[in-house]
Amino acid sequence: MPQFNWVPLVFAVFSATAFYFSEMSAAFVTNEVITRFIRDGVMVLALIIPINAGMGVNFSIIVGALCAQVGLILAVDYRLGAVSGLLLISTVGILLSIFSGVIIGICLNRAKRREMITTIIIGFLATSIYQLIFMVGYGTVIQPTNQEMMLSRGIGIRNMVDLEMFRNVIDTLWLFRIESIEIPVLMILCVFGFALMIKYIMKTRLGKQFMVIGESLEKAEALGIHVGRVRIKAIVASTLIACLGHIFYILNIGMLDVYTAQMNTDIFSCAALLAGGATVLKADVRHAFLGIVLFHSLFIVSPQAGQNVFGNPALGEYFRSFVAYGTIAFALIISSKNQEKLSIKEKTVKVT
Amino acid sequence: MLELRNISKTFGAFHALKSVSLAIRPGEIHGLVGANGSGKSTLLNIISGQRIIHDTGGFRGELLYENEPRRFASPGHAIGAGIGMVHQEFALIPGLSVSENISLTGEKIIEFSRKFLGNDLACINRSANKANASAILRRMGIDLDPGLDTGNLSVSMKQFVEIAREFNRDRLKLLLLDEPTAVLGTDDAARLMDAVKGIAEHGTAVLYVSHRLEEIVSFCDRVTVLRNGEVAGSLDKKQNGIKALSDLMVGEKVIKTNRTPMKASEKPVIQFSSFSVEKPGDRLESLDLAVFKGEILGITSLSGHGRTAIGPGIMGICPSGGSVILHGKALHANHPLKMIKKNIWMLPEDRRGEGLLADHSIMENMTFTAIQTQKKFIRKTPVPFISFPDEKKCRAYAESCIEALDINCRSVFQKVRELSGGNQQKVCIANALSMTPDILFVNDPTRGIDIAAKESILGLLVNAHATHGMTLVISSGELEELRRICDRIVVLYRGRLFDVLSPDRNEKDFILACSGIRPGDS
Amino acid sequence: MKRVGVQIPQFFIIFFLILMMFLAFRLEIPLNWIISDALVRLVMNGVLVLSLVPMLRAGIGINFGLPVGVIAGLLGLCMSVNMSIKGLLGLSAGILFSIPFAVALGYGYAGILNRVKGKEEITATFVGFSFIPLMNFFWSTAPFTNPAMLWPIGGKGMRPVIGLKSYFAKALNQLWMVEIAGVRVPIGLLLFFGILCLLLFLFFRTNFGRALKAVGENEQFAGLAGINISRVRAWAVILSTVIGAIGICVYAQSYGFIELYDAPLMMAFPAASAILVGGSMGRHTHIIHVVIGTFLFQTTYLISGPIANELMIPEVAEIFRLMITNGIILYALLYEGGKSHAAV
Amino acid sequence: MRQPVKDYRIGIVTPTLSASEDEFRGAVRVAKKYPGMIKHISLPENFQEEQETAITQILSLGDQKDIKAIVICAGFSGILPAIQKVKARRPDMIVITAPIWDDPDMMAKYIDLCLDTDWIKRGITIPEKAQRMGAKTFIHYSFPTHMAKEVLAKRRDIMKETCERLGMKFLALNTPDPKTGAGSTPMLQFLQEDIPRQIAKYGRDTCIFGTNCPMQDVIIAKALELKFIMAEQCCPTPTQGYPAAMELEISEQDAGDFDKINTMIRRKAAEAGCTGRLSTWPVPVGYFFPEFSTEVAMKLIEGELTDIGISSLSPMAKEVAGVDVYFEKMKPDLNNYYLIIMDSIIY
Repeated sequence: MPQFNWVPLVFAVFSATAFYFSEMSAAFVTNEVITRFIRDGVMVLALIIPINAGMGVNFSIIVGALCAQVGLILAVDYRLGAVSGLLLISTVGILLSIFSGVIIGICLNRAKRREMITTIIIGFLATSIYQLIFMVGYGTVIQPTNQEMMLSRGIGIRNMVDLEMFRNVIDTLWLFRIESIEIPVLMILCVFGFALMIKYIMKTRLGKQFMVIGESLEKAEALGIHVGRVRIKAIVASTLIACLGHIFYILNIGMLDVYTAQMNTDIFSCAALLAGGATVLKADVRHAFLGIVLFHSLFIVSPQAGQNVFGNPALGEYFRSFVAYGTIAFALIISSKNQEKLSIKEKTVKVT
Repeated sequence: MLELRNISKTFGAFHALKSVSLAIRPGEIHGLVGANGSGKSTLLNIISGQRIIHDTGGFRGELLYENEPRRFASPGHAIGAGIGMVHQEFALIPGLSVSENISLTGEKIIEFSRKFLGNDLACINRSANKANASAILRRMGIDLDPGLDTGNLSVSMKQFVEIAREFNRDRLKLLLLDEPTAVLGTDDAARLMDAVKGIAEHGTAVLYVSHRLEEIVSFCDRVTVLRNGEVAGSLDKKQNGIKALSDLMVGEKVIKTNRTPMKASEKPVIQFSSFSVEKPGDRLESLDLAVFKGEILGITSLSGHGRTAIGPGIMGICPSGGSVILHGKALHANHPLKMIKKNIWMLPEDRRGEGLLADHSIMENMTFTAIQTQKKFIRKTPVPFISFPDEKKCRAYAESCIEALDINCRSVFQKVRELSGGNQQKVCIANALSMTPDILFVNDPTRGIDIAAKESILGLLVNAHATHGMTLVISSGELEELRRICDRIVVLYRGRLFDVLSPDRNEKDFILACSGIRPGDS
Repeated sequence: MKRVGVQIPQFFIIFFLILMMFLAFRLEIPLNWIISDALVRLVMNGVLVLSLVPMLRAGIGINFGLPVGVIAGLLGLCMSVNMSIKGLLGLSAGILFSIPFAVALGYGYAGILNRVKGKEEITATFVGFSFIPLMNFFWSTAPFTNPAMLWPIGGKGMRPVIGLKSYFAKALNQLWMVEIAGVRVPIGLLLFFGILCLLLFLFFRTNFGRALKAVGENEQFAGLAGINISRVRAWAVILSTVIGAIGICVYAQSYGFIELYDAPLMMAFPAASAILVGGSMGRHTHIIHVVIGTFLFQTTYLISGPIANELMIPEVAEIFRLMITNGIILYALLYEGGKSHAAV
Repeated sequence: MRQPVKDYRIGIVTPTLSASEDEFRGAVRVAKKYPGMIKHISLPENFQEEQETAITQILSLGDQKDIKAIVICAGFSGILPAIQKVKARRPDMIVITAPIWDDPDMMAKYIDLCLDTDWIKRGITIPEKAQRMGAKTFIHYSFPTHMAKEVLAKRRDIMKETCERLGMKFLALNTPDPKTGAGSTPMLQFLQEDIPRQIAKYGRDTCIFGTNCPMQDVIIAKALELKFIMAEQCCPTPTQGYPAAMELEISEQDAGDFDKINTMIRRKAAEAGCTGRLSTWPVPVGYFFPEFSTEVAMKLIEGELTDIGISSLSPMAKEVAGVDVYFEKMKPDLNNYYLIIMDSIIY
C-alpha cells in the first residue's frame, strides 16, 4: 500500500528555506524553474516506464542523450538548419535510440535484478564509444563535410558546437509574458504532451504488460507474457524518450558541448524523479513534475543560499552534490525496506 | 483434445513421472488425484509449458494437443494455443481493478485505433472490458463490482477473479485447475464448480486437480489416479466413489512397522499451546500438542497445510505466536542460536537451499554448525577472538561419519555439490548429529531421494534416536515412512491439528484425515 | 576449490597485454622500467583491490562504495601529516589513525547495506557518491594546522593535493629496494602486500572467516546454524572498509601525494575491473584473483600509455582503456546474470 | 584603502576553492577592497557535468538590477551559452571574461571584453624561455579532451613550430584523460612513471610542460627530484604546483603575500639544487585577473574608460599587478579580445 513518502516534503522545506536565504527574486526563480521544466522534463519522464516495468532507474538514458547528440552533430555537419535540421536530428536520434535500446534491453535481460548497476556501466561504456567516434573517428575514418566544426589538426570535433541555426527555433514560439515571468506555452505543452503519452502508454495493453512484469516476473510468465520482449520494449521506449528529451535540452541551451553535455543527465533526472516522491519501484508522471519543480528550485537557490549562510559558495556547492546523490541513495534505502514488507505480506495470503 | 502418451520426467536421479498416459475429450471434466509427490504438479507443468520443465531437460513421451504433437517451451506458447491455467498462487496484479485483471493480456481494444497504433498501443475499450468482466462474473454466479481494486478483495474473491480471467480467453480449449477450491468455503466451491461446468458445456476441456475427494466424485466425468509417478487407475463417473479413489491412491501394500511404538511417558519434553507459525505458503495455526521425551513423532499433511512449519517456527526462522514450554519452562523462540544452546535443532526440507553449503567440502559441512555455535572441533589461539577449526578433529569426525552413515564419496574434501541427493541428506544428518541435540525437528527427510537411500536414511534416524536418546519430530508427506518409524502421527488439515493417529491405523484413515474427513463421515 | 578457469575477459586482457609487450619490444621501450613500475603498481592498487574481497565473499557484491574506506584512510593520513610524523613511522601512524575511522564509517555503511539486501551494489555506488560532497564540507573547514596542508593563499581549509615528500612518500616503496638485472624490486612493498594477503587468507580460515563465507554462499543455512547474519555482513563491510583505508595509505605513499575532495569519487571502478579481470565471479573470489587481476589490469594501463605515444595515436589508447574497464564490469554483470537465470 | 561605496554592484564568477584557488581568492580580495559592491559567486564543482547550474548562477547575477557588470574568471569552456542568455535579457550588461575557454571567435561575438593569457604568444615565449634556461628537448603533456580544445591544440602546434625554429626537439605526449573516467589520478600516476623514463632518455636539459593544472604538482615534484626544467605551468602562478610539490608551509599571515611565497620557493629550489631550472609568473594570473577586470568594469560603468585598447589597459594592469603586463590583440580586427603576458621570475 502506498506509504506516505515524505521526501517531497523534505525537499519543499529545503527549497523554501534556501530560497529565503538566497535573497533571489521570486520571478527569477520561477523563470528558471520553468526553463528547467522544459529542458529536463522529458528526460525525467523517460525514467518512468522502466521503473514501472520493475527494472529500476534506467541510468542508461545517457545513451538516448548520446543518440540525440549524434543527430545534432550530423545536422551541423551537413549544415541543415531549422526545420530540415530538426527532422534529420529526430530521425537519426530515433533510429539510433531504438537500435541501442534493443541492445541495452538484451543486456538487461541477462542481468535481471541488477539492472540499475548494469545501466550505469552501460552508460559509461557508451560514453567511451561515443568519444572514440567523434574524437578519433571523425577526420580519420569519417570525412566531415563541414570543416568549421573540426579541430584545426583535422582529427576530431571541436568541443563546442554552436547551434545558432536552431537557437530560438522552437522555444520562443507562443511566448507569453506575465509581468517579468516568461511562459513559453508551446514548449510547456510539448512536455505535457510527452507526459500524456506516457500516461496513455501505461493504459494500453503494453502498459498493462509493463505493470505485470513490474509486479512479478513469475506472474507475468504464468500469464503468458514474453517477459524478455516486453522488457526490451520498456527500455526502447525509455531510450527513445530520453533522446527526444535531450534534443529539447540542447536546443534550449543553444550550444552543444560535444563531449560532456550528456554527463550527469542520468543522475539529475533520477534524483529529480525520486525527489518528487517516486521510488525505484513505482513512479508516475506527477512524481516527475513535482520532482522537477522541487529538485530544480533547490538547485537554483542553494548555491546563493550556501554563500549567504556559510559565507562560502563552495559549501553550497557541496551541499548540492550531496543532495543529488544522497536523494538517490536514500530512495534506494527507503524503497527496499518497503519492498521487503510487501513481499512478506503477499506470500502469507495463502491458506486462511 | 489432449492426449498424453507415455510421458516420463526425471529430475536428476529422481523419477517424477513414469510413462503416464491419459486423454481428455472436449467438454470433459477430468479429475486428477494422487497423494503428495505422486507427480500431479509435474504433469500440469508439462502441459502448461512451464520453464522449469524446459530448464531441467524437458520430458520424454508424446503430448498430443488437438491431434498434433506439441511441446510448449513457455507458458506463453501454451496460452497462445488455448490452454488456460489457474494457479495455486495468485497471479493477480493488486494495483489493477477486477475488470482490468480479468481482461489482462486479452483486453478489448477500440478497433479503429488499432489500425494506427497496432495491437500493443491501441486504445483500450474500458467500458467493453468492464461489461465483459461483469458478464463473466455473472455467469459464474458472482456478484462483484468489476471496478474494485483487486488488492482489497477477500481470498475467495481473488480466486474467482483468477478463474474469471481464464474464462475470458477467446479460445479457451483446455483449462487446468490446480486445487482451485483449496482456499474456498463449501458454498463458494459449489458456485465455482457450477461455473466450470458451464464452460465445459461450451466444449472446453477441464483438467481438475484437487485433494477434496468428494468434489472430484461429484463433479468429474472421469478421474485419473496417480501413484508414485504412475497411473494407478482411471475411473469414470459411475465407478468412482471416495472409497474407490482412496483404494487406488493407497495401493495394495501392507506396511510393517519397524519398531514397536513406545509408550508415551508421563513427562512431555516440549509442549505447544496455541502455537502458530507464519511460514510463507505453509501456515500453522494454534497447535496444541505435547511431545514426550524420547519419542518419534510424525507430522503429516498435504503440502501447504502446515506440516513443515513447526520446525522453522521453533527455531525462530519464521515468525510464530502462542507459547512453547520446554522442560517445564516457557521458551521464547526467536533465534536459531538460542535454540542450539538449548540443544534443539532442525533439518530443513530444502537441502540445497537451506541445509548445505554446496560449494564447501563434506568435512566443512559436517562440522560447520558445531564449530560455529558449540565451539567443538576448535583450536584456540592465544589471540582473543581468533580461533581456527581443528582440522584433525574435524577430519576424524567426518571420516567416522562417512563410514557410519555409509556416504558414497571420494574423500572428506569432496564438494557436497557433487554428491547425490541421498548422500547430501546424510551429510546434513551428520551435521545435525555433530551437535548431539536433545530434540531434532526433521522436515521431509526423504524428499527427492531414491528408494535405497530412503531406507538407509530412515534407518539412520531410528538409529540416532536409539543411540543418543534423541526426541525426533519428523514431518513428511510420505505416510508409509512415517508409519514405519513413528510412535504417533499428527495429521494437520488447513494448518490446524486434525487428528493424532497411531501408526498402525489403516492407511485410508490417514488419507481421509489429510483431506479433512474422519473415517465415520462418509 | 581451484577453478580459476580462463574466461573471456581474462583471455581478452592477456591477449591485449601480449600484443602490447610485443609492441613495446619492437618500439624499444625499456622493459625493465616497465616491470619495475608494474611491481610498484601491483601493490599500490593491489591493496585497494584486496579490500573488495571480504564483501564479495560475504555475498554483498562488489564494493562500489570504496570511497567510504578511502576517506577513512585519508583522514588517518592527514592526521599523521598534521603531526609531522615522518618516514615509515608516519605511514604506520597514518594507517593506525585511519583504522578507527574505517571501523566507525564501515559500521554505518554496513547498517545501510544490510537494509538494502539484493540492491547492495547500486546503493553502495550512491552512498560512495554522496559521501564525497559531505566530506568536501569537512575538508574545506577541517581544523588541521600544519601549514603544508592548508591553502597557500587563504591559509584555511585543506589543499586538494598535499605533497608527502618530506613526510613518508615512497617510504614503503624504498624499503629494501634491490636492483636485479636492471629491474628495481621493492621487496619491502611486496612483502607488505604479501603479508596482507596472507593475513586475509588466514582470516578466511578462522571460524569467523568460515562463517562469513557460509553467509555468502547460503544465507539460510548460516541462519539456521545460529549465525547472526547481519552481524557477519556488517563485519565483512567493516573489514572491506578497513582494508580500503590501508589501501589508500599505501597508494598515497607510493604516489607521493594525498588527494582530497573529489579524487576518490571514481576509485571503485578500476578496482572492480581489476578483480573481475582476475577471474572473480561473485562470491567465488580468491586472493589469487586479486593478485592476477591487479597485475594484468594495471600493467595494461602502464604499458599502453608509452606505446600509444610512440605510435602517435594516443586518444585511441586512452579511450580503449576506458572501454575495457567498463566492458569488463559489464561482461561480469551480464555473465553472472546469465548464469543465475539458467539456474532458476 | 577604502573606496567610496557606489550605487551599483559587480558580479564576479569564479570556480570553487578546490577547483582553482587563485581566482577564488582574487575575487575575495576585490570584495574586500570594495565592500558591498561585489557579488561573488562560484561555479559548480563538477563544472563540465553541471552546465545548467552554471548557467543559472550567471543568469541570477543578470537578474539583479543593480549589477551592471559581470566578470567571469573561470578557465572553463561551456560558459558561453550563459553569457549569451544574459545578454539576451540584459543587453546593457557589461561582461568581461578573464578567461573562459570557449571558441575564441564565438566569444568575441558575445562578450564585451575577453582577456586571457596569450596562448599563442606563450606557444612562442615558453619554448624560448625554456631554451634560455638551457633546455634542449621540450615535452608537452596533454590528453584528448584538452587537445579537442581549439586554443590548446593550437598552442601545442605553435610550440612545436617554435621548437623546430629554435632547434629543440619537441615531443607531444598523451596521458590518461582526467575529464572522462577515473579522474586525474591515473593521469598523474602515468606522469610519475613516464617522466623519469623520458628524462632518462633525453637527459636533464629537458623542459616539461603540462596543459592541465593538477599535472603541475607532479611535474614540479619530479623536477625537484630529477633536476629538469619547468619553464611555466599551464596557468603561471607561484601558487600552483609549487606549494604541494615543495610542501611550502605558508602561515596564515603570509598567505597571499607573493613576495614571501616567491622567496620561499627560491629557497626550496636552491635546497633541491634546482636554481635556475624553475620559473613562473611572479603574480598568479588567476589572482590578478579578477581585480584587474573589476577595475576595468568600474571604469567602463562610470564612463572613465570609453575606448578599450592596449594603451588604456596597460597602465591599469601595471598598477594592479605590480609588474609589467604586455597586452596584445588576439586578432587585429577584434577590439575586444586581448591576450596578456607578464614578466617571468626564474627561481
